Amino acid sequence: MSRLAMELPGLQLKNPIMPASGCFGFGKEFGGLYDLSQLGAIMIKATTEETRYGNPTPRVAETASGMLNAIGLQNPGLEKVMAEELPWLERYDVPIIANVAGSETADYVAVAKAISTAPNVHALELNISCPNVKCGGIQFGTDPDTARELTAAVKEVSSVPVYVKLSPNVTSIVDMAKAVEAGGADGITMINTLIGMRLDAKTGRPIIANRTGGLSGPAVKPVAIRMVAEVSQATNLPIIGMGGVTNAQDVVDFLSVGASAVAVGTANFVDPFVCPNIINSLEEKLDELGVDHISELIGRSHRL
Amino acid sequence: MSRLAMELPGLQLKNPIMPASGCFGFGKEFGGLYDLSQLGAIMIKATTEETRYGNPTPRVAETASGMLNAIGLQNPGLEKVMAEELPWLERYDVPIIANVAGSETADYVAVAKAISTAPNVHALELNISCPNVKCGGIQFGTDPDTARELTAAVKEVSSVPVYVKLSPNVTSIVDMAKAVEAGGADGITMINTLIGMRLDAKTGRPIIANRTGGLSGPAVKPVAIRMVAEVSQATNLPIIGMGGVTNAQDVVDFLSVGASAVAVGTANFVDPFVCPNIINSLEEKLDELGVDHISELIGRSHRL
Amino acid sequence: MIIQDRMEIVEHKQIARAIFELTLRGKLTGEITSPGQFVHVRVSDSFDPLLRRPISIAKVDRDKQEITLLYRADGHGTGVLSKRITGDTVDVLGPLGNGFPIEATEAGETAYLIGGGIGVPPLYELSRQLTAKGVKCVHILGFESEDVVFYQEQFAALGDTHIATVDGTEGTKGFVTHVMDKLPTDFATFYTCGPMPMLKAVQQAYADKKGYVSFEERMGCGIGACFACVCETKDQSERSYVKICSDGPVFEAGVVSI
Amino acid sequence: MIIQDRMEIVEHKQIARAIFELTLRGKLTGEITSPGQFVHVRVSDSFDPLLRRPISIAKVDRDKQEITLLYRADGHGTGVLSKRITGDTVDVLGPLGNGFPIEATEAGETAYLIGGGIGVPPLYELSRQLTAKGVKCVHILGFESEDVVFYQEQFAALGDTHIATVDGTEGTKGFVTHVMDKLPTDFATFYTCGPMPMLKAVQQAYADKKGYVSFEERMGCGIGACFACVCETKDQSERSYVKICSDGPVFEAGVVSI
Ligand SMILES: Cc1cc2nc3c(=O)[nH]c(=O)nc-3n(C[C@H](O)[C@H](O)[C@H](O)COP(=O)(O)OP(=O)(O)OC[C@H]3O[C@@H](n4cnc5c(N)ncnc54)[C@H](O)[C@@H]3O)c2cc1C
Ligand SMILES: Cc1cc2nc3c(=O)[nH]c(=O)nc-3n(C[C@H](O)[C@H](O)[C@H](O)COP(=O)(O)OP(=O)(O)OC[C@H]3O[C@@H](n4cnc5c(N)ncnc54)[C@H](O)[C@@H]3O)c2cc1C
Ligand SMILES: Cc1cc2nc3c(=O)[nH]c(=O)nc-3n(C[C@H](O)[C@H](O)[C@H](O)COP(=O)(O)O)c2cc1C
Ligand SMILES: Cc1cc2nc3c(=O)[nH]c(=O)nc-3n(C[C@H](O)[C@H](O)[C@H](O)COP(=O)(O)O)c2cc1C
Ligand code: FES
Ligand code: FES
Repeated sequence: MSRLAMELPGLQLKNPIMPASGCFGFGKEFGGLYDLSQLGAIMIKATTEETRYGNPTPRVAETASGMLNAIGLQNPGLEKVMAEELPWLERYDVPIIANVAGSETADYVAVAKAISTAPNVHALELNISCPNVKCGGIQFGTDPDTARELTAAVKEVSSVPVYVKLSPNVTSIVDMAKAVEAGGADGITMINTLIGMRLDAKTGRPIIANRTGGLSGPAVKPVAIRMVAEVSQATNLPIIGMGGVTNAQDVVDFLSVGASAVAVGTANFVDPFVCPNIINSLEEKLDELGVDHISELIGRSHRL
Repeated sequence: MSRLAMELPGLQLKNPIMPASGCFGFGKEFGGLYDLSQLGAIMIKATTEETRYGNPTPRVAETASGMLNAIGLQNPGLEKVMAEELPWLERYDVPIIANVAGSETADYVAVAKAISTAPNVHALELNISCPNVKCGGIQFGTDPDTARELTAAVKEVSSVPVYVKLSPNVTSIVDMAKAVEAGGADGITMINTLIGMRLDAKTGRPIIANRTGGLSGPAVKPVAIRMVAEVSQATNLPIIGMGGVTNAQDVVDFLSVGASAVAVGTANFVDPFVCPNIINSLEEKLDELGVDHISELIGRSHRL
Repeated sequence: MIIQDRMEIVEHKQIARAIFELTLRGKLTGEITSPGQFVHVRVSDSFDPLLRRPISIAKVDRDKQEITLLYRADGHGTGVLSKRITGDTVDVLGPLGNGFPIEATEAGETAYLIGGGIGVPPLYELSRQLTAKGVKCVHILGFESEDVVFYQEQFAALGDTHIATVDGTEGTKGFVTHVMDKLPTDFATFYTCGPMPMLKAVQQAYADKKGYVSFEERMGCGIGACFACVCETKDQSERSYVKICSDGPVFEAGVVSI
Repeated sequence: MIIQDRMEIVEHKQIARAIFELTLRGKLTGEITSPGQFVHVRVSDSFDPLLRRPISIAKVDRDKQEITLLYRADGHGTGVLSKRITGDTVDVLGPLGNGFPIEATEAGETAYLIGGGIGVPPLYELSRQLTAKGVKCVHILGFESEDVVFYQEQFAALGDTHIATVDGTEGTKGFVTHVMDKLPTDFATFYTCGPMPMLKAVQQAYADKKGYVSFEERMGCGIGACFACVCETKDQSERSYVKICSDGPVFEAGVVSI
């Protein structure tokens, strides 16, 4: 077995690196830049039942070592994703994790049921944490009971394992993690973005038309690392960690605090080749650390 | 009246700029660098009833556009602060805001009662949000009921107005703000640090001996701005805003989302002259913005 | 093809107040297909600033493998960029987007190239290619004031060049539309790039003409993946949209709703 | 007095693997009072990296108003610093802390100066001042390997200089203690700076000698205000502590608990 291969519920990963949802579209643009079969997996853009246009622009604003976004779940809708985007991705030898979003349980269930039957969708990522839409699931992301129930409802209809994506905008992320574990989640992905705002110096108004947006990038990495460390010690679920990953050292850090794989979001905008670059530098990193297989890193900071 | 003067409960500020608690000690070191009477106010280091040694070192770690700290409320204790630190500060014409910390209600009450009688202490800042001590008030900072009760207990004994310092590590900062308002708070200071962690690349262990620390600096400014915007629209209390302030534009931003004054923390380490530098550049900033008095900026982003 | 190139700074100088001319050398040059395409520049290797900056390609020299960027350093990222020195290398992603169609104007016809402020740069390469093909180019360029006017000689060398400044310190006082009002309308095509109000006014004034408009929007990825830069199209049948970065930045006049 | 000075880079060059020699000019030089003081350097004007870096003053030239820093560029901040070029200015805060007491050794007496790795730099200015005063300096300097040894000629010009390298590629194989074992103990004072295990070993070996030890700790402010850099003192009566940045970095041997 390769030194980088990793097995997670539903996922046989060549390596534990995958682009994060919303930062990679449905892969087409990056497919023009490199062979997507190199990736461990792909987390595709949030899919809702109906077509969504999303928020007015500006939708992004830069901040110190980070950025805000309020795209607003723009996506072509379940039908088109099933008919066009997923089939296109079949040309690559890479498992797809479908990010499922909605406004109420019924939406989530409908999308989960359908999309989980696509041949290349090997897992779902339940997006209960998108801060950028009025009715976009944030209520599911902050109340443990609601989260547990939604997880259970989706689990019931899904043909593939279900990962739940947690929001960092909560008092206790451990409570949320335990709730979705109780609801039957197969894994956790974390963290989604922190809610933030930036004003335009010239006008005094928020830059982002939606006023607030989700903060991502290197700025949030310390918060993400802390939360993954907490959750990995409080639940038995495998974690796909994310938040500010830009290089192989960041991957080592997320694994060290207990993640089993790592997603890369914002860094794809800074360097579109970041995912293959990280993958190519991982073995050297393992040599440096004197580690045979990457899975040995998982949780090592708790043992030290 | 000067274009920068601002009046808040208990505080006649020459200007709305003050160093944040824990980032300025008790003023002595900075007093060797410039005349502290230039400052709007000084928020002194957290004071507890007894002497505290604090956490083991390392106590700080740098992060992208920010830093983590886990000092652990090291301070000489109430008696010495009253006998030595506060009297020393009397040589300056500057109101002191005393940051009060403790482990349980009785401690807080004892410190608040005593320290509020010091002649130069014009307000208290109730630190219910320090993330770096096991019994350091974080429970008071995340539960609205506990926060309300503590606020009421401290209000009862304090001879000066009481500001409560809110933690950003909560699902709803508005709920916390409303709770302390209901408890009788005279104002709010926000935000304290976000809990984070950084690993040492060489050892794989957390750099900070306390494992987690509080994230501050420019990285957190978008979160702070968003939270001040929310709280200022949900309560009637004046807000002293902070989180990543490094220059006059940051001050304008915090006032624009509803703060009445601004505290500067981490930036004092990057540039020890940052407070007087900001103060000296504020009038020019007002000219640029075509504003007569700085108070006109308060909440302008809500009106735009 | 879009490539990531560590381009060498061949020359970097200030040419007007806060306006810089940056010449870069690298193989990315060979990938450029039309005037009006842009590059996404990482101004430093640090996380502050984090995101790339979109800058139009103002001139292409295929023989030397060089491109020229003209940009205004007034923000954080462009400020950092302006301090980079000759010999240094810069991480550039590009070429991005679809530029102006030179084939839309025939040799012998007249084209109006209307630019405002930092919308002027892409029109320079456009004019070079149009004039080389035998199109008569008329340049109408608007600026705030005389001290931020740039490249007027370069444009003048290619064709009639009219300058408007808001404060009247150079050329016509006012906007490009004040110049347009006095010019004949017997041209074939217009090409425009600049601030939104200008684009609107130009599109309105020449509503019956064939025209091409280059847009700006805040960007994340620059390659069409993040949906940061979408604009609604005029065709509102099913709320359709375009991405400025990958569908644009240049669109036929009337397509994007402004 | 501590001042903030925008110092000019007079010279900047690599002198060993990842080791740089940086000469800065500015009025801060006039404020330095003792060898072993340090400066707090802001390596760039961006927020990444955010904090200053503490670096010892390795040499002071009052006439030229110049100081020399010797540093290892292996982390993020020192990496950025290493790319700054001559003519640029750097934001430096200092001088900070209390250095080595040269008055602790009389003219004619012998002092052992024991340094390890990036603890070596402050010993150079110390040796210059001690030898100028007539003290006989013996230098015992430990490094990882031959390719990171620096300033051995400069030290040799001031007095006996013994090098130890962990891998034996230069001088004695092993640690400074291996050199110390073979040297007479008839010296008056020792001064030491280096990694904690080395400081411990030196303090133990010379427990009966008068000595001064320079410590390192991660810093926030560098001026004594943030309590990031505290160390417990040996005197545990009431858990007393010192701040490395403002009470130190140099303490009499035995004061700080290690
Ligand atoms: C397709 C295209 C071509 C462009 N060509 C040029 C050119 O040739 N010359 C030139 O000077 N400028 C050009 N611009 C505008 C230029 O991208 C912005 O002025 C620049 O990004 C501002 O960055 P800053 O560091 O100065 O400001 P900051 O305030 O630091 O920028 C913060 C963030 O906002 C974004 N941003 C701010 N203003 C704009 C804007 N007007 N458009 C898009 N993003 C913005 C930045 O990219 C960055 O992400 C172009 C923009 C686009 C979209
Ligand atoms: C009083 C004093 C004098 C020093 N003198 C020298 C010198 O003359 N030459 C030299 O090469 N080094 C010296 N050091 C060590 C030097 O400060 C660190 O190597 C440097 O700060 C590491 O920064 P970085 O950007 O390379 O690493 P990063 O990993 O980017 O550093 C991250 C953060 O950790 C801090 N940090 C990391 N390692 C250390 C350390 N060993 N000590 C203190 N802070 C650290 C940094 O200051 C920064 O805040 C001295 C340290 C102190 C406290
Ligand atoms: C532009 C943008 C769009 C995003 N869209 C989604 C989304 O549709 N669904 C989702 O679950 N997360 C979305 N995210 C969050 C990311 O998947 C990721 O959780 C977050 O950005 C933190 O990782 P990073 O710091 O590496 O970007 C988006 C993030 C960005 C920056
Ligand atoms: C080293 C350090 C020590 C701090 N100590 C305290 C403290 O004792 N009491 C307190 O209420 N806040 C403390 N804080 C939090 C700051 O007062 C401030 O709320 C926070 O740092 C955000 O502001 P900044 O980004 O400007 O630093 C501390 C912050 C730092 C960096
Ligand atoms: S900037 Fe990402 S889609 Fe256009
Ligand atoms: S670094 Fe702040 S007290 Fe020493």
